[in-house]
Amino acid sequence: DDIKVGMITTLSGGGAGLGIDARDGFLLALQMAGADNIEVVVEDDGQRPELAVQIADRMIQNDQVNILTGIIFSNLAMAVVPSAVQQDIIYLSNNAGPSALAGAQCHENYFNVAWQNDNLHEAAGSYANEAGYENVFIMAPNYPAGTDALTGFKRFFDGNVVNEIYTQVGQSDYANEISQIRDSGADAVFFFLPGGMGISFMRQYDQSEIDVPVIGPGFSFSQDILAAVGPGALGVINTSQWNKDLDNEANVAFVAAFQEEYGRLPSLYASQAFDTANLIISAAAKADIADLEAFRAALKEADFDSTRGDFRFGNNNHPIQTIYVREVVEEDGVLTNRIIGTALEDHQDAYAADCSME
Amino acid sequence: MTMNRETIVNISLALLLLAIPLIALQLNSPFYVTLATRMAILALAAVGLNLALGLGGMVSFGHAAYFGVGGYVAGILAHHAFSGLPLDFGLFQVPGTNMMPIIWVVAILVSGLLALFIGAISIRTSGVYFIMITLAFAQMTYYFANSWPAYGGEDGLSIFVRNQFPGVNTLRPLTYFFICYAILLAALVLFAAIRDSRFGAALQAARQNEVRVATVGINANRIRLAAFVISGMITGLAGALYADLNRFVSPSMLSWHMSGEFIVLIILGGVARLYGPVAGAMLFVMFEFLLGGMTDRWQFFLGLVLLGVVLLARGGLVGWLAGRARHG
Amino acid sequence: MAEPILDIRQLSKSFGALKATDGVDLDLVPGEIHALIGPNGAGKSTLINQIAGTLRPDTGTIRFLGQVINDLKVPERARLGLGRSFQISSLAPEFSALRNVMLAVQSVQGSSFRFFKPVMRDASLIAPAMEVLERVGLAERARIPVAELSHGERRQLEIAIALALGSRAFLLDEPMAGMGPEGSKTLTGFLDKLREEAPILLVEHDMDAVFALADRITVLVYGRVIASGKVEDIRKDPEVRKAYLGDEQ
Amino acid sequence: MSIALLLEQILNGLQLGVMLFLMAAGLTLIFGVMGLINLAHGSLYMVGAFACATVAAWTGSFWLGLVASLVAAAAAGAIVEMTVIRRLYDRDHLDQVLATFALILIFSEGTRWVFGSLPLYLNIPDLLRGTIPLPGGGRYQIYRIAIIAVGVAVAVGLWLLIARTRLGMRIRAGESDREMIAALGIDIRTLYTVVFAIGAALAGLAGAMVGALQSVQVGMGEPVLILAFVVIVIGGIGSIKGALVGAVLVGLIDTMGRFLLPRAFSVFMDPSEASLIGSAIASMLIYMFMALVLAFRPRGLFATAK
Amino acid sequence: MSLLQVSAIEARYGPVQALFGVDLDVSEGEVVALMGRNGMGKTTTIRAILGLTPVSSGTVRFAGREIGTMASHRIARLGIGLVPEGRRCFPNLTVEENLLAAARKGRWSRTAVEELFPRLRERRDQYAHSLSGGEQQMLAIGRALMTNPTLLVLDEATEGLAPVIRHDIWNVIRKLKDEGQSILIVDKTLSELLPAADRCFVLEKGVTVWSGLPGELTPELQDRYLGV
Ligand SMILES: Nc1ncnc2c1ncn2[C@@H]1O[C@H](COP(=O)(O)OP(=O)(O)OP(=O)(O)O)[C@@H](O)[C@H]1O
Ligand SMILES: Nc1ncnc2c1ncn2[C@@H]1O[C@H](COP(=O)(O)OP(=O)(O)OP(=O)(O)O)[C@@H](O)[C@H]1O
Ligand SMILES: [Mg+2]
Ligand SMILES: [Mg+2]
Repeated sequence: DDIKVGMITTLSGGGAGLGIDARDGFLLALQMAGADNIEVVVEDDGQRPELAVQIADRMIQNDQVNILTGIIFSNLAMAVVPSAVQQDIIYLSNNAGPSALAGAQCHENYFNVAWQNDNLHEAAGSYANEAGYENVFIMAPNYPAGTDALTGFKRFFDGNVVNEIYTQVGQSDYANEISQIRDSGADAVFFFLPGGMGISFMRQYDQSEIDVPVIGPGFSFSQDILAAVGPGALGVINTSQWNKDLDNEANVAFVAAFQEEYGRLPSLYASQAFDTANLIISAAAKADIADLEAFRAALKEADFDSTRGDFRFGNNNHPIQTIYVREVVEEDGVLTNRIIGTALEDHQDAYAADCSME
Repeated sequence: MTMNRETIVNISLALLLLAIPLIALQLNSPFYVTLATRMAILALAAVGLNLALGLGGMVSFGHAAYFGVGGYVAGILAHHAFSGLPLDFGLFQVPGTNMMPIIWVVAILVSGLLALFIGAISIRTSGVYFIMITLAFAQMTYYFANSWPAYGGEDGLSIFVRNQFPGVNTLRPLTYFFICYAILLAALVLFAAIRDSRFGAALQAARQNEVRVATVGINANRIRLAAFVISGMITGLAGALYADLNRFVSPSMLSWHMSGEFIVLIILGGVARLYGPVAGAMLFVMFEFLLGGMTDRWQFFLGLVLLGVVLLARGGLVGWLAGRARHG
Repeated sequence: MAEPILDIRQLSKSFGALKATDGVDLDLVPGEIHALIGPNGAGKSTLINQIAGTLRPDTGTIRFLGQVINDLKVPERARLGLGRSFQISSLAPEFSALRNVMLAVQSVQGSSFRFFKPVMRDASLIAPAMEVLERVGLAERARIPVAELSHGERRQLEIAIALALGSRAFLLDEPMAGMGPEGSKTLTGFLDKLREEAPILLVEHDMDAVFALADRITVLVYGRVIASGKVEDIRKDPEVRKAYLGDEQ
Repeated sequence: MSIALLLEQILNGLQLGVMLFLMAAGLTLIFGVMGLINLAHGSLYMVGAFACATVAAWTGSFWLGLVASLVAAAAAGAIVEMTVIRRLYDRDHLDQVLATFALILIFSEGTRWVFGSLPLYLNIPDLLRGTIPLPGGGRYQIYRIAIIAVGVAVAVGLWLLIARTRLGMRIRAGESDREMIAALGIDIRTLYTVVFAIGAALAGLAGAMVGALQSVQVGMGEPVLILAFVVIVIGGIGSIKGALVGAVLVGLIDTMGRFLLPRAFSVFMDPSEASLIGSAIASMLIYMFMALVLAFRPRGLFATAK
Repeated sequence: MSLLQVSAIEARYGPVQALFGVDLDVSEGEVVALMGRNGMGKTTTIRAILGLTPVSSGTVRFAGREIGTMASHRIARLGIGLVPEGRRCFPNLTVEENLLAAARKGRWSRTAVEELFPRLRERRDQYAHSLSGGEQQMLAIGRALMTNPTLLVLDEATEGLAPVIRHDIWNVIRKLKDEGQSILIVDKTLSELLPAADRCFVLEKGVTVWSGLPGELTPELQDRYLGV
């Protein structure tokens, strides 16, 4: 049977850049594979949870989709995923990985093709050890993904946290925090501030002429926002499971095709959605969507060429993967990332043990 | 008995809302049942606001607070029912529940209490100050829900299985629609009764001329406060229903956009008109759905439509269909 | 003289350096019309506002029906039986004349927290309200929204409301203002009868009406009482002539 | 905690306050003077920021961008006033809320249509780049000090305009009775267009100046707008002085709350927990302050005579 | 030559028609009284002249120009000064600011007005909302004079004033008249109005039903049209 995929993603509002990249990456994969047995409906959730729920309802009830995917933000995923998977819909997460869905609430219909939320932060903690930092100032927005981030960092970081700050969601001025950083005597700053928040922070941090080095997760330095962050980002270390210079066949083809098709460099989000689409294609080749059990098994095999090289699922349907250390560099006048090392190899999230699935 | 034009319009609106899900099922598009349920619930929330805003002239820009609190009551009780752990208030413990009637009563009580607290402070102000202080209180609840980790913070809280109503299967969309529709009708009856009662007379007079009300010996602020509390209760009940519709609550139910949306519903439909909120909710949900289906830029066009309504079609849809309101 | 219903002693009120009311003594006895006159800005409205409760006096006492009411709020004073009309009329504009009066009736019945019975089918409200409207001659206009009533009709309506409140004393601030000769005549006749029911403290610049109606006159200048007494005495009082009436009277 | 840090935080509070004042001043002018609630004021802030970023990117000059922000915001304001706002003066607040809410949707989505969803960026001009030392060993950004200076200058200028000039009198007269001022021979319509444009220009200026600190993006005006409303309500609607005092209070309270509360809580609880709870309460602090002010002074600190 | 010429104007408030054909004229240097019972359309006529209520038919000419469709502020600038019914001082302005806000150059300056109404000098810095009723009335007259109008329009300008002050105001009106000021005046007190007026117009139900000299307004006519 044909597979019907509903993609709910953020195409308007502050987070639109992420959703647009995800959509483009996803569609690119289908196009490259010529997968005409997969039909996709794309809808904009406007980054509003109620709207996402409403769209999910409509896709399930009216369009009778088999698979949902696309959601960028954890809070929207939490709104849609639990009820969708209970209705025998398969949900493939191409971006958000809230801890609740990785642990006790894991579900056989839920697959995360990106990462569990803590992963990149854990890798940053591990990197901070390696770099020999002893006193680190850490900071994230006051919401669940933010607390997850700092918890993740601290889980791997062995040194001393000199100050731990929770900022407001959507905050755009960080003078307050920067003053505290200046005063703290820390030898590094770790922060998780997704989207516009990170841009504002980095620009202001640069303007304030502090020379404490900065570490962040890959999101804050992904291709879609580097240009806005500007030269202040140069040299910043960040962690990611993917980068455009990863040397594997799938990735080389992906980066070239993406640039060809859209005229810009792909971001992390594009790569994740691209992988998600390829995962579906690989499963569709092995099993019929009408036989849900078989299809799930096919998905779990993860038998596709991921842009990040090795990719497999753990017991909780979350990835076990390598996370790299990247540095922001300038290439041909464009800011981008370069891999400089490995932070964690074959890393699995901390919640897998709480999941009762095999 | 002869019916006036407004009564005819009202009955037609009620029947139309009832017809949508029935036709949807005929056409095998069950999603429209959900859409109609959404209309009924938003209408209910706006009926609540209409009591304060339409009759009492209290332009509350913070009714999302009661809506959200009602929603959280449903979410939290269901969460505890699901996990089996009681809510711990330190001195005593309360078990969760997934029975809708109990949830509704609690939602009404809690949002009523919140409205009492907020109202008692806000009602001393008037005009723009009132608009802003109600907004401020709603923002407080919003930030609180956002940063309070126990029930999910910004991620919100899922209700894994829709709560139960004795004797019926609430999981069937149509059944749930009927429940919401019946509650909406009940709220409309209540609204009409209040509007025509002595209390309503005092409330409406207080909107028109506060000094006059005081000089005939009525304490306008007590009347207003009572109306504000009832208003918050109705909106709170709507919030509980909305949580069950989405099987999810989150701080966005408390956001100022939500408060703004309620005001929009009322103006679209007709301020202080009995069926104004119903007409407004039907129109709004339909716009959102149709425009949203046609273009990603639907908010732009929604803006144009709203602007057109304010500038050209005063009195809202009901005003347009049924003529100006009469006050006996 | 009969026991006063309203008794004011040494009342004072300042706005900054301005003494708007300056040690005023005044009383109102049953059955009388007591006119309060004085130049513009003398403090008449200020005095009325203090009696009705919209302004707080700085010092002095206001006694009504034997009780000191200084600390009561506006609605409480109204319920005690102080009825007032405003210099600029103040009504619920969207309501009909009838509903405006009904509001007063319902307040008297002490029953604003009733949520279910429709007022427009409530004879216990409509009947007394209609009766009062009839008395002031507004019965035919009962169902007209106040916004569409003329100036004079609004004044009558204000008095109707005070009547419906069963007021034991009336404070009327320039009821004749803006009325044509005809309206003034009707109102004069009406007030003449009203005094039987409850005494009136009447602030008015229309001297024809004052002289026709008043039993006593008190003259206020710069917040002070400069004269008080029978109409004839006041009329002749040279100081009053100079400060207020002008010479040709 | 060092003196230097405290000093820096006070400056941060002031700078936030002054920035809010620029928004609030325009709002309070329009809001108090013309009796109009303009929710779309935040959109004018956004227009200013976008104009500045675009022109600065084109010409390479921040200063030209700044001029462009003033011109663009004023022009947008004037156009909006003539096409929409003008019809709302006699309406009640409800209609105004809805119409300007609609304007927000139009502005936001329209801007996204033209500029896309990605944030633009704007750099601080070379002249104001860098930091200066503070007593006690801290440093402070020159650009932020410049913002404080501009805000103070605007405050003085506006106050003089409203309280001391005949233009100011007419504006205030028009607020209480438009018809009457027209009947005395004043062209109140044009006057209002001008005032609206001035208010818009101030918002645009704020947007442009802040744009260089933060990112220029759709929706950037909304959080500021709500804060600006809080400011004028605390200060007393219609009062420029109130807007200034309110803005500085809000700026300081917000900054100090976010800075000090977590530290205060960490005295008796786990630092991580303290930081969470402290920042949660800090996010509500100015709203609590506003409720407190209004509970005691229902018309704000400097209510104008009505 | 006639300064103001109103011919057969009609006007309405929304659905309610208030004027059904009002004729009226004021010559230069003349004081004209506009009379009628409550609600007959005097105020509406004045509003129509100033463009505050739109004229639906008929013409209004002032100083040789058709002003029926002009914006209010332009009509006022041609030289009509209004003292409106109900005073309508600007409550949030001080007395001084009320006087200055719309002032135009000419014989009437702030000093001249304060001489006319010394009370206004005493209250110069007080906000108009806290003035007594009579003080507000004085301020409204002063404010109109400050625009130095060719035609002064007074709508119930003596309402609520103490007899002495009213007396003064009539003196002022007579003085203005002697100086050649044209005045259109509405007032309830015939005993004061008739001696000051050169000509009278009487409105009934929005129509001019009588016009003539004050002396011709016999007691019978007064009773019939004005209810005296
Ligand atoms: N709130 C206030 N602040 C300052 N002065 C005030 C205030 N209220 C009234 N006044 C002044 O107090 C004096 C008395 O005012 P009031 O209104 O009582 O006069 P009145 O006797 O009623 O005059 P009128 O006959 O003109 O109505 C006036 O000079 C007025 O300007
Ligand atoms: N704003 C309004 N809306 C509707 N009708 C109005 C309005 N103002 C006046 N009218 C009506 O227009 C008619 C003429 O009123 P107008 O005020 O011109 O009378 P007037 O002669 O000035 O009376 P008065 O002596 O009471 O001032 C009246 O019937 C009145 O009810
Ligand atoms: Mg008075
Ligand atoms: Mg009149």
